[in-house]
Amino acid sequence: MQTNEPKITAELVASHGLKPDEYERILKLIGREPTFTELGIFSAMWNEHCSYKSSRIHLKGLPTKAPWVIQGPGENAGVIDIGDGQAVVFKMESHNHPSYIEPYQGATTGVGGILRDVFTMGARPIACLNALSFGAPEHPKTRHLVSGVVAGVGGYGNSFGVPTVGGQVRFHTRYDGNILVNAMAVGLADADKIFYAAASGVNMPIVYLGSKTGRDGIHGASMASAEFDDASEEKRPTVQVGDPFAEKLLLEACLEIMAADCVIAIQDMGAAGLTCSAVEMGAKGDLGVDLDLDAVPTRETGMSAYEMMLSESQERMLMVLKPEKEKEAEAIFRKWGLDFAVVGRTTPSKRFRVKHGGAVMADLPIKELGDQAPVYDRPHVASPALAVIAAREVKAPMSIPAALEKLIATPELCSRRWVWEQYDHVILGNTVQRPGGDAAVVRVEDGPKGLALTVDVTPRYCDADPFEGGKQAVAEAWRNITAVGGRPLAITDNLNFGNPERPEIMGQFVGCLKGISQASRALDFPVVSGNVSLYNETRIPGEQLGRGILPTPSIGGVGVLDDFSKSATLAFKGAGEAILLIGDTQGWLGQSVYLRDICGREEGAPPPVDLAAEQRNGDAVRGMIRSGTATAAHDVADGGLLIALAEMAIAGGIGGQLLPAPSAIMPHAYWFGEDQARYIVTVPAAQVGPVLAKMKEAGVPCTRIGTTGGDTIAIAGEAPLSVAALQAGFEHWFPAYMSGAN
Amino acid sequence: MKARVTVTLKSGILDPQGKAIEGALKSLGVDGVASVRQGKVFDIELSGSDKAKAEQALKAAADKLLANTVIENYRVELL
Amino acid sequence: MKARVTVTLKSGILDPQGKAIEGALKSLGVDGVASVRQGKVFDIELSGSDKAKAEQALKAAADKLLANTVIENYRVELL
Amino acid sequence: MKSAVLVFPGINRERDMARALKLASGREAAMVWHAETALPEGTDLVVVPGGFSYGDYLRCGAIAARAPIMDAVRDFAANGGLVLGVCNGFQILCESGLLPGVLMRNARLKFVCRDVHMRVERSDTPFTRGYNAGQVIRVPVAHGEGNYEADEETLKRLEGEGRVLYRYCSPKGVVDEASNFNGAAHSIAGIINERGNVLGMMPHPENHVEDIMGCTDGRGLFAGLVAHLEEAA
Ligand SMILES: Nc1ncnc2c1ncn2[C@@H]1O[C@H](COP(=O)(O)OP(=O)(O)O)[C@@H](O)[C@H]1O
Ligand SMILES: [Mg+2]
Repeated sequence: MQTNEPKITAELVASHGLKPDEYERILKLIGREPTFTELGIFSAMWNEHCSYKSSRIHLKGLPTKAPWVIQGPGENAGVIDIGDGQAVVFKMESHNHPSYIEPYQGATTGVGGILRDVFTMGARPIACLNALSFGAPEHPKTRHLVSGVVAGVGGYGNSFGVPTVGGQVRFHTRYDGNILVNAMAVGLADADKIFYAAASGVNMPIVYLGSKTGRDGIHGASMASAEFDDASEEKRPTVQVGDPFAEKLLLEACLEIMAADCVIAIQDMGAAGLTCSAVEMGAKGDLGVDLDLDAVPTRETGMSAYEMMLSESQERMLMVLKPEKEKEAEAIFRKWGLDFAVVGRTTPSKRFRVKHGGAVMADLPIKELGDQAPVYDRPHVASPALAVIAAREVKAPMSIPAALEKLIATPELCSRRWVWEQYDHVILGNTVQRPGGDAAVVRVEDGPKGLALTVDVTPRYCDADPFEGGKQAVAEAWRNITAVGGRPLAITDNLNFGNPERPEIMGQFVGCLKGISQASRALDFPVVSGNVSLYNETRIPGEQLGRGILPTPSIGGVGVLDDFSKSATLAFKGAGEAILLIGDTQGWLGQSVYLRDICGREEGAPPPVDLAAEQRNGDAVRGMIRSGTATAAHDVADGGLLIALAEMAIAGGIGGQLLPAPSAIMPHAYWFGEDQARYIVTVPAAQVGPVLAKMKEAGVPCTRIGTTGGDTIAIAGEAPLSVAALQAGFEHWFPAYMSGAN
Repeated sequence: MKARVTVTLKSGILDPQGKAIEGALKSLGVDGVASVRQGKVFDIELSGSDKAKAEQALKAAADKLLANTVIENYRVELL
Repeated sequence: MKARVTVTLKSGILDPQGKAIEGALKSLGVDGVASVRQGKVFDIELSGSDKAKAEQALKAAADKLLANTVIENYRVELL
Repeated sequence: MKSAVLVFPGINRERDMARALKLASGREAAMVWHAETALPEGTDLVVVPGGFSYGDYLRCGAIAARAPIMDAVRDFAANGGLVLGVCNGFQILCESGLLPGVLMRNARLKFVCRDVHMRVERSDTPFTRGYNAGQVIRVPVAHGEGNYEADEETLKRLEGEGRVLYRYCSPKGVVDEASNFNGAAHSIAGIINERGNVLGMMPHPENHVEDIMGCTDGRGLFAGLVAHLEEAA
């Protein structure tokens, strides 16, 4: 083996993020000291990002099956059957650390990566969503990060040509030094034409496609799993730059050669580029892989084997082609102006062999590279249960309308228009419900089917009670799909947590995962893909331990509507309609936005999630939408009942007269409590009787709480608030903040 | 006082723009172009006449706004 | 051979980007900036060593593509 | 109507446009690859669709404007053929010299995707006959560089010759600063060439042609083109 590489020292091993016992494991596995290139390969394969070494044993508990699941976790993306021979392919992935270092490029490459995951499987991307968590608005870096990340998410999706139709944005001081950028992509494919990563057949050509390889992001995958400290801003040259133009060409070229039946296996080069993709193709297919790096298209001179194996240059793919189709495939790629090079072959040896300049730079057992990665059952302690806060322990506001006016204009609850107007959300001409509603709705090709898409999680709940918070995230995604009339089908999860080597953080992870599992099982809403991002912490100078982010398991949900034209929106539609509240209200104020933003207290147990009630109430609402009884529908989430009502009024430009809070509940708890499993629907006045009777029969709590109409929100006994003023407040905060005016 | 700040990509950082322009020049038949990298110039008019102060202001401008120092280098010239 | 083509907006043409940068610099507290106009530079690597030929190729590149001569001026330098 | 939709690398609204053309005319549009040197036989409308041709690198539309197919388009236009450029298509037409002026960065430097209102300034052109003069229509925009600029003299000529066909306005039809979201000179959203057979516009009428899009105000443009070409035939 070749020699002019650096000597392996304990320091070098440590700088690759490998612990001494992990290095021991490598020595045992290969029976000798690894070469430098091999060390790089191991570090890439065995880091948290690729090996899931801290999370693997816990992920096993997730429900992943249902009759409509074609492909669960384990491939580039999950695949579900939506009938008529059509399949939906989707996944969510994080690009947190790179986005903190360079927000624009970090976000673009995050979006690019997830789009690639989806079209690698043979699907044409039809929608994107994104979930963004930033530090406190007052933090000096926040504005810059918001501006860069939003421009980056838009910059990539807009140019690539996929509508970005939904997402979440939140601010919290726990993300000050470690923002989260989670991007989700959804694609459409023929159910019988899905492409997978497993190679098959010996001596098949392995082809490199797309952009050239440079020294981008070398050690990016390792960076994604390392805690941030003050020096992290020095890790700059590892920044990857996205090229959405190249990716659009790659998409068209890939779909074209798939349609021409040239492809045996395909894998995109994501984290740890060539290494991960080649190893995965071989290992999944029980084959060895020989790579000849001299054939790899490079854009810089003098790249070493180590650099080529670890480069994270974007917009690249690896394919195993049908040998007889090689010429045809090459012609297609050339037409699109992309690089095409045969860089290796499959072999029967089950070895991963890498040659460069005639020398063997790596020769490793291919299965063991993945299978023998360390797996940890890290110690975990459950988060202490927090006390339930009774409404009488929470101060009532000066007035209910004043509290509403204040809350609707907070960073937490205000309009995200400033964000989504920078995303092309109408391209492709299929967007039925644009951002701003509960779930986005996109038409499937020429219809009549539609997809309902959403991303949800309430991190403050997860922090207070990981188990209930995990349940809540799934339930809210399910609810948002239901509220537009969709039938929830499956989810993708993006689990963002702190340092798993700390038992209390590992406890959050385990707790959330249990909650996610329970909810997804109860609601028949299986997990078909996902991503884990750990070590999301900021080291605080002078302190021993880093500070973790709020546990943030983002849940991306997909549902289907048989007829997109029957989807419900949240806007009030006309005057004189009855406003009905579905679900039980106790007035749960623990962890509510009211408690935090009006009373300045982030305390207490979060609202519990009753999954049976979720199912029952949601099914009832979906039924009312399907039958055309409901004229508007909205789930009650952050901020509680009155916020949800205000959102419906603002969207419709129509007010409402509301009955007073029932005497059994304190008004502020009634209006701002965040009890779960609730929806608001409007129905024509004439329908009220029959609907109430039907709900009673089905055991679904349903009460009339008011009537639409007028241009104010008027609670009996309180001063009316003009809808126009509420709207102004709702729309004010974001643009004002970003322009530096507040 | 007039000044120019020139911002260029650090070497090794991918330049998709440069790449696309390179391709376009080739297909337009412009000969001999081996590679193109694109950068920006800012022509800045400054009030005052203190050179040292101006230079300082320009450096601050470049650091804070004109250049993305994560991926770009800059050069300040007083003309 | 290395060359640089600098493309700048003709005077009189509105430069929204320059304007916005001007405003941003002011609000960042960078002092003394009276006006900003943004342009582009292209750092070009040329094969061959004939200077006259290179200059010609670069002029062609600028005329045909790099500059929109309706609104932009350009300058070619061999380095 | 036999329309040809040009496809440059990086274009991404060609399918939206083809769908709108089919809805209006009942015929499939021909998709024409940028490297071609001729338009399909019998083409009577060329459409340059939206997107990010060549990634919008260098200047929006600059590289596409120099593609082989554009010579054919120039000839086609010189012979009086109808050419419609939308968004990136408008930028390409300006860069190729078929229309005057340039599209610069939006005044607030951000990409903007939203519905805007436009006032139809005249109804006596093939591109506007589907509307009434003064009619206000709602269409989406989705661009970062749609701020139309030209020198004073060009602007004067455009106005003097009635070549501004679409102008950003309030929902009530008032042309004011508040509705000029991208800062375009004279609130210009769309212009024609001197001869009146080449239109460039920033907004996307093709994204407002079906009920599902929440509005069908874009239909008039396509319906007008179909009527014009049927009459001409
Ligand atoms: N980053 C984003 N990108 C696109 N749309 C967003 C983003 N953030 C929020 N939105 C949209 O704004 C609306 C409100 O968001 P949110 O309050 O999180 O909704 P919900 O409470 O129904 O989950 C939703 O339609 C959502 O899709
Ligand atoms: Mg909702």
